[in-house]
Amino acid sequence: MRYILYKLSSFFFTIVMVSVIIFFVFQLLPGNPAQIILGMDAEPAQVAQLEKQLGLDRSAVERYLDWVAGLFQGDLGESLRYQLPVRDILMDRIPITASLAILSLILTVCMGLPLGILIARFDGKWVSVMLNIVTQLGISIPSFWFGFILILVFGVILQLFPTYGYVPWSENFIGALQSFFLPSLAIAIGNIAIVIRYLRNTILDQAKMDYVRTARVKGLKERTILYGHILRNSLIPVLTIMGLIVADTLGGSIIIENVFSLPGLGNLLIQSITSRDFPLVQSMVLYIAVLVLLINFIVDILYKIVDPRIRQKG
Amino acid sequence: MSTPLLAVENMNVTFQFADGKYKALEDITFSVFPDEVIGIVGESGCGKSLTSQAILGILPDNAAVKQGKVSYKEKDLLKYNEREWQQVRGKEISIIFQEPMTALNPLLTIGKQISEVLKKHTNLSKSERKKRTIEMMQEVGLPRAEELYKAYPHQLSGGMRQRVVIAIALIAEPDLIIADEPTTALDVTIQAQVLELFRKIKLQRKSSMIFISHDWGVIRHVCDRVLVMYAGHIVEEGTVSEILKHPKHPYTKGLIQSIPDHRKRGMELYTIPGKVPSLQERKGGCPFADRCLERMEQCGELYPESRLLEGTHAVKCHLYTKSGVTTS
Amino acid sequence: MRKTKSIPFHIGVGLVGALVVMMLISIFYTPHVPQAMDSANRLAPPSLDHPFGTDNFGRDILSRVMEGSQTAFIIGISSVVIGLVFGFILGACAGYFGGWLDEIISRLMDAMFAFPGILLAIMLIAVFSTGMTNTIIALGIMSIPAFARITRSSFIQYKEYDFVKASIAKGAGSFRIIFHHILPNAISPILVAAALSFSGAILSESGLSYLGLGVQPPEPSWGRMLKEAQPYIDSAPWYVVITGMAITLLVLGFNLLADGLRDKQDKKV
Amino acid sequence: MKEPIVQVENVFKHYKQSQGNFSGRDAYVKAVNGVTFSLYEGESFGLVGESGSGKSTIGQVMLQLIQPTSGVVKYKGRDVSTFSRKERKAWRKDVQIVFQDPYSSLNPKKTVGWILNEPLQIHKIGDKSYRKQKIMQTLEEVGLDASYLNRYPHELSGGQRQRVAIASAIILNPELIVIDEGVSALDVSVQAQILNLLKSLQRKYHLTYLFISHDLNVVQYFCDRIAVMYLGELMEIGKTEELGTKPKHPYAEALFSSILMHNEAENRIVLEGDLPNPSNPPAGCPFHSRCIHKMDICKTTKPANQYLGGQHQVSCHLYSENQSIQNA
Repeated sequence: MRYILYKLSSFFFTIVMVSVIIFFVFQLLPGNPAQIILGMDAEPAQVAQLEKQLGLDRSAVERYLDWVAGLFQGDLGESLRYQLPVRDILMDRIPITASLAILSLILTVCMGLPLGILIARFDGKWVSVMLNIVTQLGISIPSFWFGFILILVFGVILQLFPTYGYVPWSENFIGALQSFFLPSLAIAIGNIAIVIRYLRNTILDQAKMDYVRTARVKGLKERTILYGHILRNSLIPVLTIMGLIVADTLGGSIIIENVFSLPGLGNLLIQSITSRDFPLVQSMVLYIAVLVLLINFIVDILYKIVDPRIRQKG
Repeated sequence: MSTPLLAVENMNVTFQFADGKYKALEDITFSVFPDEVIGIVGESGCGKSLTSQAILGILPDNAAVKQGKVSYKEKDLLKYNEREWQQVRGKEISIIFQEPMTALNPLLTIGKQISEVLKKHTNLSKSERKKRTIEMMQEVGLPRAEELYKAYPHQLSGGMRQRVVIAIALIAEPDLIIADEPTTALDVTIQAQVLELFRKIKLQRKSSMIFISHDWGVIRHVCDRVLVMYAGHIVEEGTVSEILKHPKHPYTKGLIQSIPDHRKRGMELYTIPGKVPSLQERKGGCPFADRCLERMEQCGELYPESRLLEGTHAVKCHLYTKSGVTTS
Repeated sequence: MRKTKSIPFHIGVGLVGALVVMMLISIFYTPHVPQAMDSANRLAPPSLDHPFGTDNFGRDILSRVMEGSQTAFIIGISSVVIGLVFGFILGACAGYFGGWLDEIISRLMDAMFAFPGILLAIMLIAVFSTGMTNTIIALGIMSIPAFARITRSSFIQYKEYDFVKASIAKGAGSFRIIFHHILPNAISPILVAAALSFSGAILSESGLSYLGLGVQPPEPSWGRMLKEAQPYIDSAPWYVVITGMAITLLVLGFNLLADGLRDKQDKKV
Repeated sequence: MKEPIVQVENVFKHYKQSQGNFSGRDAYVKAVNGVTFSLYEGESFGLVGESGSGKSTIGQVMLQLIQPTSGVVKYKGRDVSTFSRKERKAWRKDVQIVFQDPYSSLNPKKTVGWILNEPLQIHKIGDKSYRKQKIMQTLEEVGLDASYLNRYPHELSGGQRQRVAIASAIILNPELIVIDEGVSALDVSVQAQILNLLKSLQRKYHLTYLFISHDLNVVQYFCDRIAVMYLGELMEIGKTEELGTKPKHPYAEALFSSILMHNEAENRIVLEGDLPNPSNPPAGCPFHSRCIHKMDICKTTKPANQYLGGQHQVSCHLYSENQSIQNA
């Protein structure tokens, strides 16, 4: 319990820190933000009005507290470009990014774990060298370029999948799945490689541990040793990198949505930057960062629950 | 004596390194008789642990038995395949390792880790296994066995974990138990408890034991006979009291004399000159020749054959080969 | 045994070496002037004259890829230097002095880690606007936490080593402890982190430039080229394939290099 | 007796334990709990105890590598915590430490020559040629030669590393050396070499040793006086002859009875139970939970230090004035 409280407090502290960073980075906008937003040839009256709307006539600390207070009430501010509450705009976009992220995570887990185990089981000189190169390649490929290649192969040449846009789940489940599959795979490819490498390495490390020797001298079969003893211990460290992988998936979706023209958060983010819709950018960045922190927090807690060494302390 | 339970004959083990093959064990020959506790003593790198690993077929990947025979109940274990080995391990021969803190799986309960052996080697039902496990836990002196059955290793102290490891080794009632430095990692007072447990096991069970240690004190307390190993060779063997009182091999003599104790206060300790050769530095002839103060001409070239002096006391040293027992 | 295992490392060295050579050559020589447009020769497939074909303005793709490598190296090296310097100082202070300083620095690094992937860089660029310098600063800042963490953990680890304590017992001061005892031991994990950070910076830069937020024309950039190539993915696939391959190979080279270095240092311990 | 060189007065060291326990309050590991003793010039003072006894912490507190929570360490009568920066640096020349693990006590990235030069450099002693000569002389003193100068620690054996560690400790001509389990990781034959080396250096330079060890054989051989610690407290201090042969404290008695080399099994006292957790030691006498002579008062009141004639001190209610002395 104490542990959870500690983690919870450091989680909130980090969120505060993140929000402060984001807020003050946006204060660093050179010149008058209202002027920048509206362009140099804007009417002074317009500028003044926007300044007021942005609350620029008050101190930064005041505005920060205001912003945070708004966030607590679910008020993320108003978009300049759309003239709509940021929250409403995000609500439209979230399902797309969420679908993409979840599908990509499913691909990562469903391909990474079995392949990692398989490769650990058939470890050998050449296997490990080949695996090393292939997985490094997976990590090294820029996901958006891999997206291009997928479009080229499956969309243009084989014409199996749509290459841009999306179908909502409610409309056509298979169609939606098809439209999300390629972008999810493009995001997942690096993470799959990471999971394979990581799981394989922890399995091989765990296999050298004394408790495995104990299991072996009990006369257990190698299969039992792997699935009954080694795997449990190997999955715990994999869990610790899941936070990182989720973050990576969200980061990846920012670019991939632009490759596949999916109208999700990433797509919106880039459009907002181009159109200098700063309130929207600011809220969106915070939103994504808090999401990542939350997932890391959950992973942390989960990790403690799975591991009896820590579970029973807390 | 009766027929040996385990007879190791002329066993050689080699390591394969990037720069070649090296002999780690050479000409290992010894027997373990029923109901006997045999000690293996030597300094680090002498091959005492490797010997036990070879007997159980759990050598490191880059090591292999190159020649010899390991007969257990008159069957050659070295001809066994992995499946047959699995029937032997835990059931016929079990082993207890040095480091109790890491020997148990941190994610499984104590009960599961002990009863797992029964699951593998017996047809007992789940409840029978649990009953037997709790009995075994009580037998090795684990308090509140019912409660500890559900505990995880991190909740136990080092001494208690070692008792769990001992329970794992005993529960399938093997005929041979190998204990590889089982008390070395423990505190003095806990070591005393665990040694007491070993003495109890020795008295109450019919199992034979191979007890590996670098500590003559421990050997003296638990073992009937002892093998002295040096640089991959058994250089001397005999009953513990005989060897401690009348060591014959210059290495054994030096080793025993260099043990510090209060009676040697104020005196310089005896030391063996030089250092133990690494695997790569080993040569032919007597392995101890380079450090031996009683070295003779043939020691550098000729490997000394084992010579039985009296009773079970045998030594591999040229001082005793040709002319029989010379003065010691 | 050892030879086979170090094959990936040698591939890494080879890839990085080859690309460094290509980059150096491109300073003095490219087959064509990279900016030279040739409207008659737009989107030409690979030929003897244009081994990698031409782009939508008829520019030679090989020459542009070669020139782009300069940008890649400049951005990679500069951002690694920024990240390394600041990350090392922060991590060393946190690890060596501990206490509240450590707490503050660690929380700050946690906060920076909360921005997934290139989000932090995107945010900084959104504010400071695009361009080469800002991209370098953004990517440099982005890589600070990784350096800080690795430095901090090395410092904490080695601070407790007996040889450090023995040196303190001999009268050594903080300067000696940090620079003679901890640093020489901590340097190899930091080098590995630097190699990884380099490849990470290349990847991020290409992503940013693809989104139009990174390097701006006329500066050559592989990511930018991919953005330009995207509409012609079906009519001139070589444009996309070649450019992406350049990025992948450079990143792969540094990743293999880092992995090999890590293996080597593990073996020593 | 001569003047005390070091006085440790009522030293406490409590570590705050990292979060993660039930109570919600901060837990403190009571590593050292009110320890007082003196070291006299030229003696070897043995500090024995099991894990969690705080013996290593005392050694590091003495050298100010760890700041005590409270209490005073005096060096030649002066409180070391009041030293100025300059005085402290000068004092560091006089007191040195040799650690247990020869594999972590030398910087792996530095050559033997560098390691030996470092202390001279820190204290700006001599010019280049003087240093070179001093290093050579010291190397020879510990039984090594010039060929080691350019070697790295990983190229040396455990015994050789320990010789280098000793050389780097004596190169500043210290008066006191703390040997923190300095021979525990070594094999018997190497251990004997190092013990002889330490003895001869002591004779030559009139060194004072604080010899921290869990190995009673070694301590009894090496030390003039012995202090027995348990859970951060001193149980008994006495001359080796007295304490080793006739320990008074029930814990010391059990400890010394467990020396296996010379005690027969019947004479051994096997203590029950585990070592308590140093973050939650028993109230009253810390040993009462395992003591066979436990009385009611032991559970509530910490025993005061009793002098049993001469330098022999014991902390046990059995020897309190109002208790009958049962165990003399």
